[in-house]
Amino acid sequence: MEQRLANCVQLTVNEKQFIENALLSELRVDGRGPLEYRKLSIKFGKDDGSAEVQLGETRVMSFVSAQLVQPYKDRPNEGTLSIFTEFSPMADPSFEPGRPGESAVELGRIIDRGLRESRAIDTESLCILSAKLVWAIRIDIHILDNAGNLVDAANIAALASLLTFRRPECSLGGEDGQQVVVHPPEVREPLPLILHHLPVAVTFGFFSNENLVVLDPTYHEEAVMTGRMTATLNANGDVCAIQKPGEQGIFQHIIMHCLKLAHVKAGDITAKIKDAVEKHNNERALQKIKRRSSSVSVDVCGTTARLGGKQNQSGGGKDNSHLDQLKPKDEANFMECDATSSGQVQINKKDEGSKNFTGGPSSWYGKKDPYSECVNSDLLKAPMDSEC
Amino acid sequence: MESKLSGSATNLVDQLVYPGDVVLDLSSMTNQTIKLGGGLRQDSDVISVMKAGRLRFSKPNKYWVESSQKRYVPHAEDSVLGIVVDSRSDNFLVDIKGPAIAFLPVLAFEGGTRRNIPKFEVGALLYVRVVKANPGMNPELSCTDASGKAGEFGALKEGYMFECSTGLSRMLLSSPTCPVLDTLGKKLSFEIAVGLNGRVWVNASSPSTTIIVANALINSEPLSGVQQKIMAEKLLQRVQ
Amino acid sequence: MREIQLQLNQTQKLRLQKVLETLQSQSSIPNSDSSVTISDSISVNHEDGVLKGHGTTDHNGDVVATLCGIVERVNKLVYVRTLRSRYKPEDGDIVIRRVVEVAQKCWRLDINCSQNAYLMLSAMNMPDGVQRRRTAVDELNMRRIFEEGDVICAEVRRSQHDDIHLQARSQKYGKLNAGQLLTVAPYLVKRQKQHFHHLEKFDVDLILGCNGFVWVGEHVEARDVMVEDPVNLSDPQVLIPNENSVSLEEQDKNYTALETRNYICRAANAVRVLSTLGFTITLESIKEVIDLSISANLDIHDMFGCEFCVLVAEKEAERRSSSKRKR
Amino acid sequence: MEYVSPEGLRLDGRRPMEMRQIRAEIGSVSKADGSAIFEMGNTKVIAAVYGPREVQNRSQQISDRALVRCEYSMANFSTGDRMRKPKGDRRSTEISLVIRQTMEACILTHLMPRSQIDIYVQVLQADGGTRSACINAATLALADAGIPMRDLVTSCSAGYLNSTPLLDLNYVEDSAGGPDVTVGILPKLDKVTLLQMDSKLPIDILENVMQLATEGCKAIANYIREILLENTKQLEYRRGS
Repeated sequence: MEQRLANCVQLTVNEKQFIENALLSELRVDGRGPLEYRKLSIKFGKDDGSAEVQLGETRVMSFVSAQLVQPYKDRPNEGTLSIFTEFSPMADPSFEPGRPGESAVELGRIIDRGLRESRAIDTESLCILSAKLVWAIRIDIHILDNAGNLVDAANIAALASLLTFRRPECSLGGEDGQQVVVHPPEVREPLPLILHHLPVAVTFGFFSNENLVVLDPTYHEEAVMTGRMTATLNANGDVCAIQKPGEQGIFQHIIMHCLKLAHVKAGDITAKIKDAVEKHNNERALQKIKRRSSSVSVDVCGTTARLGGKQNQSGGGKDNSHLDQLKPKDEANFMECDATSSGQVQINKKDEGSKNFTGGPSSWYGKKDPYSECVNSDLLKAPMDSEC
Repeated sequence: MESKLSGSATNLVDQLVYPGDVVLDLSSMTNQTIKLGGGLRQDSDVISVMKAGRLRFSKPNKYWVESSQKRYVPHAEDSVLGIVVDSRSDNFLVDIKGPAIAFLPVLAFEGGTRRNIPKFEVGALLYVRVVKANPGMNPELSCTDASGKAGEFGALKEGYMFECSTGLSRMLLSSPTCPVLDTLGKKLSFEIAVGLNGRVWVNASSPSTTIIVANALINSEPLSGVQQKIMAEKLLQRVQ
Repeated sequence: MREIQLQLNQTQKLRLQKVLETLQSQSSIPNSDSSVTISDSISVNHEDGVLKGHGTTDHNGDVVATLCGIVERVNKLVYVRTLRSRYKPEDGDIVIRRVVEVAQKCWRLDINCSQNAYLMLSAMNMPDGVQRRRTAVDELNMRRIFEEGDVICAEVRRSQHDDIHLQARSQKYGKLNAGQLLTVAPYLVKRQKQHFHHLEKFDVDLILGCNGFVWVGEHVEARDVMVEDPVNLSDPQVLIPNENSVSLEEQDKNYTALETRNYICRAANAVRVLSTLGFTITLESIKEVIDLSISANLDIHDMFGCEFCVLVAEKEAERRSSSKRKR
Repeated sequence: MEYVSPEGLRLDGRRPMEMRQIRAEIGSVSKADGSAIFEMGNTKVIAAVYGPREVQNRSQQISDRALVRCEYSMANFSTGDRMRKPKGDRRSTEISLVIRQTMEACILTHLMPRSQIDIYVQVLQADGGTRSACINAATLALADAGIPMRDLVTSCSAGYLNSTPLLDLNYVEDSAGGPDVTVGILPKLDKVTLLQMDSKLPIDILENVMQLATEGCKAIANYIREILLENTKQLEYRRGS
């Protein structure tokens, strides 16, 4: 009982009153105006398809991965998209370990609906063999620090990681044209996903005083506010999803007003995301040139990257587990590389190479071996075949 | 290490010390009684450090380690800001950011009797004094000073409370008045209550003043005295 | 709409329809707008000043209902009386229910309201009937008085916002034995002067609990079930063997005659029929149904038949219209 | 696919702004404190309310208001393809949350401190608009249980297919992949409490679709009020004085 009381340290009455009173004079505790966003920064990981978003003090990390699977029966020509959320008690003591709680599920659903139902991702381009093999895109969203407005931060992180994700190119070969060849990134440049538009989530907070509306509520404001609405829009002003799950009633004209505001904000955020992605892509392109010209530079930039395939062979790996699954088809690949170069540099190179390729499956660990399940299945006559 | 030991402990005073550092060697000291405060431990005949921070010494013989944390370790006679989390028939349960919930007896008020028990709703903010802080027991609080007078203690109405590190609240309480408060106080009028447990309450006539003061204080933590002054002045200029 | 759940044939349907129409015409509701649903405005005369009672709230100066029910006005007070809802305790109500927990110095009873009620040990007449402070021994022996699952009849002593306290300071309260506990909607039981009834004709006791529980049981002269030897009570070790030896004898004493049992069932079914039809449950109405069933020479298990239900409904309509005429 | 014929009729013969037939029944679960069945065309849901009652898990007790819980589930036989659905999948968890917060907004929880109200809703037949039907059924059940509420919440959905705003989508229209707007309103206060929307729609069209759904909600609110009023009257007549 006491433990429970200690854990749920709540806002004092003073803070609650103050937050509302200050809002009456259009002031927020962190010095923002009611309709201002917090500082947004987007960082990208070394891996393609990983992004970390910091919104004020809220930090969310997102990682995109892809895997070849059999499509759903009712949609044989479309790749799939799934979103997984992880709310660790690390980020907020109120998150419970274990099964995802209600808020984690809701957050996943808001982002999922925004991306999927509005057809933001061209899923048809993810199809390789109709009714047999498509790419399954998986977005993992981890909350690292909760300082309010997780939805917006998570949504931006998901978009940023989708924009930087690269999947290996595939082509059909063999006598009957049914053999799938997955080209390792060294051979063919991996492909980005096709995104038609960027649905950006913008969250509003409502208070018991009907006239108060805030944008991007902080942790403390979330504790005080009595209603919340997340509108997901793209820069063109198309509404892609709205989530106002009950709570306090709001007049319809206020909702329309909020949507118009959200449209403007969505434009700003889209620009920010695009800027960050472009910057990252430029850097990435530069790195690539460097890597090809001088192996030493790779070493420098690859230090933080996860050592991928190397550990399979050297055996002293720290994250061997998830790469084990790749072994069957990667081995040949690595052998080739081994022959051409040596030592640390080569390892990194290989790592860089295999990463794009393995980026997907690497986070499927914990499940059954995905390759035995989908690639080597009887359906596919031809097993994976590297052309290295 | 040896050289440190051979010298007196004073060369470590006001220096940063880390867990495991030996501060004093009792064997080399001649029959001197010393008093140990938080973060120090007697290990046979040496005194070693248990937590990182600055070693402090006060005459004649007190030593302790001062550090800045987000949580608070209750200590008798500290003035703290507590939040009421529940009320029982004989105690209010108050959260003081410590390892255990603190008890505030319903009679621990000036002239408190069974008849006039104050009523606090859950979430009320109180300025209280720690009376007892024994390990293994819930700390006990009081809303009176040592002489039984209410003084400044009691519920804080309105205003805004923010949480900070214990280091910052100690800085705000230091004398002479810390530069940031000094600078702000010359231009703005506000009330402030600082709890040693890393909670600060600010109240002013207008919410904007409160927000300015609160943010200035939060930002001043890593700054030196001069920097604090500059920061506060800049802030005031921007406001005016 | 909450229909009467019966499988009726066409003529029975028509007859029931007619009864309902009669009941409607006889209803004492003065006009149709006295029944309200949630968010309906209640017309009030603001000049006289209004006291907003239960089930009302203020919306832009209007008095608005927050419940479905009947608007009642007592002087300046305006409140909404709900029909179907959980029991709302009032001081002095007679309630019946099971013990769910034996806690420190009290029993906790689920009396079908928003909270469990407390029956303090100190609010109980001790078995020895002596007024004294309750000792630790009494506390230890609480299970000898009431156990979890016992059906108890008690009176609401204090129903403040937080806790509901009961008391059983009279011999008529206490544990109920040898009978049936029936559940009806609390709004069907009206608060009256007398909730304990003895149907002498059938030697059956009837207790109408305000919380929607009705007890039909064998008649007990003075409710002395709890009276035990005070000496034994203070010393549990003596009591245990005692209890065993007594059990046979007690069984004999507790034996209920078949005839009485039949009457208990008949009375219980009468209550059930009234509850299905949604008629107020009073001593008179129960008596009437029992008499009707006997005069119709009906078996107990036939009392649920549609024909009988319609008959009861018709009788009730007749009774109400005649009583109205008298007035 | 053509969802609105040139004559302005939908697949099931309705006009674009026409709602399916609605039917409500109060008191379908005898054990519950309040219960209701709500039908919108072929969509049929049942709701039961228990409480306010003692909080079962005492650590969840809230000292100044009632704890509201909601469980939404879909019967295995409710959809065309009959399969066992795992309990507590993400969709049901979300809908449970949405229903709970919608109902919590209108229940006067502060009048029942330290107690608990459970709302159970189950979809018996699914033909689009289950979410709305569940909220309408829950409202009826709560009113039947005599739980004080600020206002009746009612909900209705609307969509936009073949450049036409359509009221109350059925399953075929719902799975066409077009926009689907579910609105829940407090009719007396004229406020929107629930608003969920999928797919892509420009803001000004959304406003029209939302307006249409709101009109639908109001129509349902009128129906629900009539049902409740009639129910109250009948109970009172039968009870007599």
